[in-house]
Amino acid sequence: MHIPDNYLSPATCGTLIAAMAPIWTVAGIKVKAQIKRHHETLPMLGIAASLAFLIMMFNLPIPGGTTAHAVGGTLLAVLIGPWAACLALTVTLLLQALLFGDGGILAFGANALNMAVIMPFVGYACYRLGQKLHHEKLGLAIGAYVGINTAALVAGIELGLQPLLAHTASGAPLYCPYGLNVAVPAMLTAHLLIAGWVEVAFTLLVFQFVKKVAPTNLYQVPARTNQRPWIALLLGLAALSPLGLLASNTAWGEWDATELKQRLVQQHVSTSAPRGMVHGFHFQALFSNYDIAGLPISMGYILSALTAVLIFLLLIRGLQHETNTINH
Amino acid sequence: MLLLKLVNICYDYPNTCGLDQLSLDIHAGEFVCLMGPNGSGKSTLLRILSGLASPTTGDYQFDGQAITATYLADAQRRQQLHQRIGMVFQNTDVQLFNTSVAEEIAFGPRQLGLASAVIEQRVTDCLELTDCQDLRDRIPYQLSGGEKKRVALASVLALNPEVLLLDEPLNGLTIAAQQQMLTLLQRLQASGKTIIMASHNYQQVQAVAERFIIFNSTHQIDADLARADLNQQPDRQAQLMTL
Amino acid sequence: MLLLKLVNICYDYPNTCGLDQLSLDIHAGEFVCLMGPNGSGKSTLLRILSGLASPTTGDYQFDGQAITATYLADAQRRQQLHQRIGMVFQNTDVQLFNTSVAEEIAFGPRQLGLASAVIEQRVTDCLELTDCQDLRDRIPYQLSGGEKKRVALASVLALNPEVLLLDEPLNGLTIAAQQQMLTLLQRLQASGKTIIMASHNYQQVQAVAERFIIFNSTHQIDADLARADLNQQPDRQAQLMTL
Amino acid sequence: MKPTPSTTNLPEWLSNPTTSPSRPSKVNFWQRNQRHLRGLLNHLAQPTPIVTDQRWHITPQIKLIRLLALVILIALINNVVLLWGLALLLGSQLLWLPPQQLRQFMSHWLVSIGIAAIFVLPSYWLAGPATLGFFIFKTSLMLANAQYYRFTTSVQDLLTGLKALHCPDIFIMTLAIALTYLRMLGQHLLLTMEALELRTVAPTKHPYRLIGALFGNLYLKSYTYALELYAAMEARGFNGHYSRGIASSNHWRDYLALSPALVAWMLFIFWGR
Ligand SMILES: Nc1ncnc2c1ncn2[C@@H]1O[C@H](COP(=O)(O)OP(=O)(O)OP(=O)(O)O)[C@@H](O)[C@H]1O
Ligand SMILES: Nc1ncnc2c1ncn2[C@@H]1O[C@H](COP(=O)(O)OP(=O)(O)OP(=O)(O)O)[C@@H](O)[C@H]1O
Ligand SMILES: [Mg+2]
Ligand SMILES: [Mg+2]
Repeated sequence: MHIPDNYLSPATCGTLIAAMAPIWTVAGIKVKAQIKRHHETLPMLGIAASLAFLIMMFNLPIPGGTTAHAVGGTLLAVLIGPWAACLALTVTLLLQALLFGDGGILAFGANALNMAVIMPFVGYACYRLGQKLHHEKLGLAIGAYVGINTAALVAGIELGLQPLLAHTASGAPLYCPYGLNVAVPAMLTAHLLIAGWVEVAFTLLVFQFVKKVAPTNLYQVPARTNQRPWIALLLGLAALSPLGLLASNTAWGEWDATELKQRLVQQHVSTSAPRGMVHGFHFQALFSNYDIAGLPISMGYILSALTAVLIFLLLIRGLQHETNTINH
Repeated sequence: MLLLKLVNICYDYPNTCGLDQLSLDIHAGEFVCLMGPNGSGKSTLLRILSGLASPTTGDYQFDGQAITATYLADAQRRQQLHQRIGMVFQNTDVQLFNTSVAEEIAFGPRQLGLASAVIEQRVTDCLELTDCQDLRDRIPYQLSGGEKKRVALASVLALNPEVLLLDEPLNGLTIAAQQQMLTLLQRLQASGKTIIMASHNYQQVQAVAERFIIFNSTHQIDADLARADLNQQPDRQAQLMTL
Repeated sequence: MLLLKLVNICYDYPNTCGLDQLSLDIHAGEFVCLMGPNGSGKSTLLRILSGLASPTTGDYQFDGQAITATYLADAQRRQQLHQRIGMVFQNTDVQLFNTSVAEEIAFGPRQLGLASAVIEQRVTDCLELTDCQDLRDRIPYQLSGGEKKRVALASVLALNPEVLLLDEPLNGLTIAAQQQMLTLLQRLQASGKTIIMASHNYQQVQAVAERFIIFNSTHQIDADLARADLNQQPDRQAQLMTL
Repeated sequence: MKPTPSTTNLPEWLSNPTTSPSRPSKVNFWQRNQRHLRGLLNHLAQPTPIVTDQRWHITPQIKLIRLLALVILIALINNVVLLWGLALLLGSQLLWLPPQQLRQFMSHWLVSIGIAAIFVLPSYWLAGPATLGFFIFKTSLMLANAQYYRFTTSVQDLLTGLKALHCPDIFIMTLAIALTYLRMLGQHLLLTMEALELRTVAPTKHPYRLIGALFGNLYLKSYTYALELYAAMEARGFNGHYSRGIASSNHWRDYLALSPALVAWMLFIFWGR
């Protein structure tokens, strides 16, 4: 799932790194609190990063003669906590990108979003939900499966958007040449059919072992969370939003359905926009206002950035509420 | 019967030498002790004998069959070799990976497809032989250093290998336990097993080992002596007392 | 001067007992040897003394200061404690984490912010004291078992701690190296350091250790004897010969 | 230890040789993984001898910046002439590599291009040959730059560089520990796999179960390691800050080393589009 360089446009890469910055900040704050309680968390971060590296290196046999490897995002989240897992996986990805040539340097932000944020958090949320409903293992299995597939879906979308975002005047794509209609199904089938199950098996087996041998070594949810990280997240995001201005191409996610259709036609990929795009997501409603209001374009960027912040915050807020209530 | 034959073995680690021009014959039923300074290549030799590492140059034959990297590439042949040669590692930590000591010992026999009563019997016997009865339901990775050593031996014994390779099996054991282990090894030898162990403890080992292979610090064999010969060489014995 | 004081220490592992009702006073400058059967709690005691584990019940005082979990929660205090108490682990593998032996030894002094000439001097000295000169540029995790032990001691020595805790430091060394290490420890003691080591090798240790603390298999102290007293108790000595 | 009743006879099964069932076995992934791990460990043990020309030693942070500048630039540029120029620039840098390393560089590079190309080749039918060629050209140029960085930077340099660029301590420390433990845990995993294999005397029915045990153990061991390592590090004066001999601050050489990238950026800004 490691996206290599030159598949994503610099604008996408920049946007995604900007989006990652506040997440990393929050993770740092969260993990520092965790370190206060268990000081071995500090070396554990590094160790977990190398563990993740080894997991991704370990080829598992799959029926049919080929092999696949697990990512271990969900597993790490359950073992050392989602925020620590986020940091550890980030370090793994950085190592792979800079020293082992696995995954791109510019695409680092995208890879981090997919594998160090989406996968552990989605997986962990499912696991917690399962725990709440007294089906811990089921929750974990679902978490591992859904986690990796969500990550794959997002990776597919990131890749598939490239022909729309960056192309020459004649419509030839500059980066990833496959549109959404190719990239998303390709990513998803591979993961739905194979990688997802490998991930599930791997996660469950290791979890089962640890649970049996040393249940106390699993991550224990802290009793109370403080609110400062959310403020930091907000400030970080708001401060970083002007970065979007630097992006020369249309930034990620800022198009409307007509443009979308126009581009798809240009590309000879599809003669009409995917129906889901037109009717399902309502980009029109979300993103077409800022120009109409006669505001300068930069203002529009900032507004939409803030909107994104808010949506993001609400999402995370929901997650946090859930983990809080479970504890009482 | 000639069981293990090494001819001009060299083994090179990426940046150091492990073994240098080593030739050696070991017959079935021998009790051999490898001795030598730290870093002289004892563990390396045991790794080669077990088929874990292939010599850089030179030949290794086990029971008349040349054990080469290509020979070992076949999983089935490798498994057959491993069944005949068991090994206890110097760092026993890496050797224990199951969820309980009983599981750990049953691991090997279970693969052989034995009946569960037979497996149960083997587990009980092995625990008794190594005096680990009270560790039966403990988790291997939570044992103390000496306990791990004994469990590791038990888990290898359960496979009933013809050749036992032991890398400093006495380390970390009490003297009483050392003697017990050596007695056990002697009994195993009496029942026809070949035993090759590395040790720094000549004093304990001299009573049981029948042949001493002495390495020097340049990774070569310095001397290869039967116990009877050794008894006539007091200066050699004095040297062994320091290794 | 009373340096380490343990009062009624118990330590419980999740499903077994590690130490049971242990009380102990150790004065500055002593050379103490812990002996006992496998799994009797020697390593556990050393972990508590080093501040790695906090006793389940009971008090531990170091230099008059109670070392509790809350005291240790503060990073700076923990660090100060660790600087005064150095420890060589039973499994030395976990202790070596740098890319070369010289780096490994320099790590501590460098953290203390010493000048690079001083660091260089310390590295050279420590290598010489432990007879590791020729390992200087080797990669720690690729060393043989005995070499690792010596490098681990060198890396702890480089920090010049007041108290040295050594968990079976003689394991895997040749007899000559064992004697060399014991002589080194004796010299360290003569220069005022407190030395506490666990060992199963009474024969080697009896000449240097001045006090023997003997554990029994129920994790309690069976006897606590000075060397002089021990010499008058042949049956005790016979017992120690088996531990 | 209690003395055991000395039974003079061994159990019956232990005195007779065991007959081995010879079933064909298909699963052979342990070997492959061991090979990969050995490769990784060798790589970590002797990171390709880093070419350091003493006169042209540039600080790690500048190396990192140069890499980023060049990769971003290549990603942005769509001007063939400018790209060509960058390729020439990199090529001339490669001239300084010793022949042995150059060969290694080439083989690694070609393999990585091959892998990247496999994924884009089908787009030939979508976008035509020109796009495809251009894409592969750009990708290979980026890969070459990254590869060059890898070949000329040691792990230590990377850490120092990140530190000099004011990366947070927690991050650098995590990275440093990760690198160390990659070796240790890798070695541990390798040895455990070897031990496991020595006791795999027949085809295992559930190799997956063993994977759980393998990594479960690795995690638990690493947890213990984490505790002891931290104490060992603290015992040796570690205070949460990674102090390493940080190289001297920027130098004219650094700017000189950065200058080609800067010139290319200028060209791109004023003329490239
Ligand atoms: N994994 C490795 N990589 C590189 N060199 C190694 C490795 N393992 C051992 N060596 C080196 O090979 C030589 C032989 O090592 P070996 O472990 O066989 O010694 P040994 O005789 O078992 O010593 P000891 O008594 O200390 O266990 C030593 O110089 C050692 O440093
Ligand atoms: N991590 C652990 N978890 C659970 N129990 C443990 C753990 N480590 C040790 N024990 C148990 O605690 C007891 C004391 O162990 P300890 O390691 O202190 O023994 P020891 O005296 O050092 O033995 P040895 O001479 O074999 O090293 C033993 O029964 C051991 O099985
Ligand atoms: Mg050895
Ligand atoms: Mg111990």
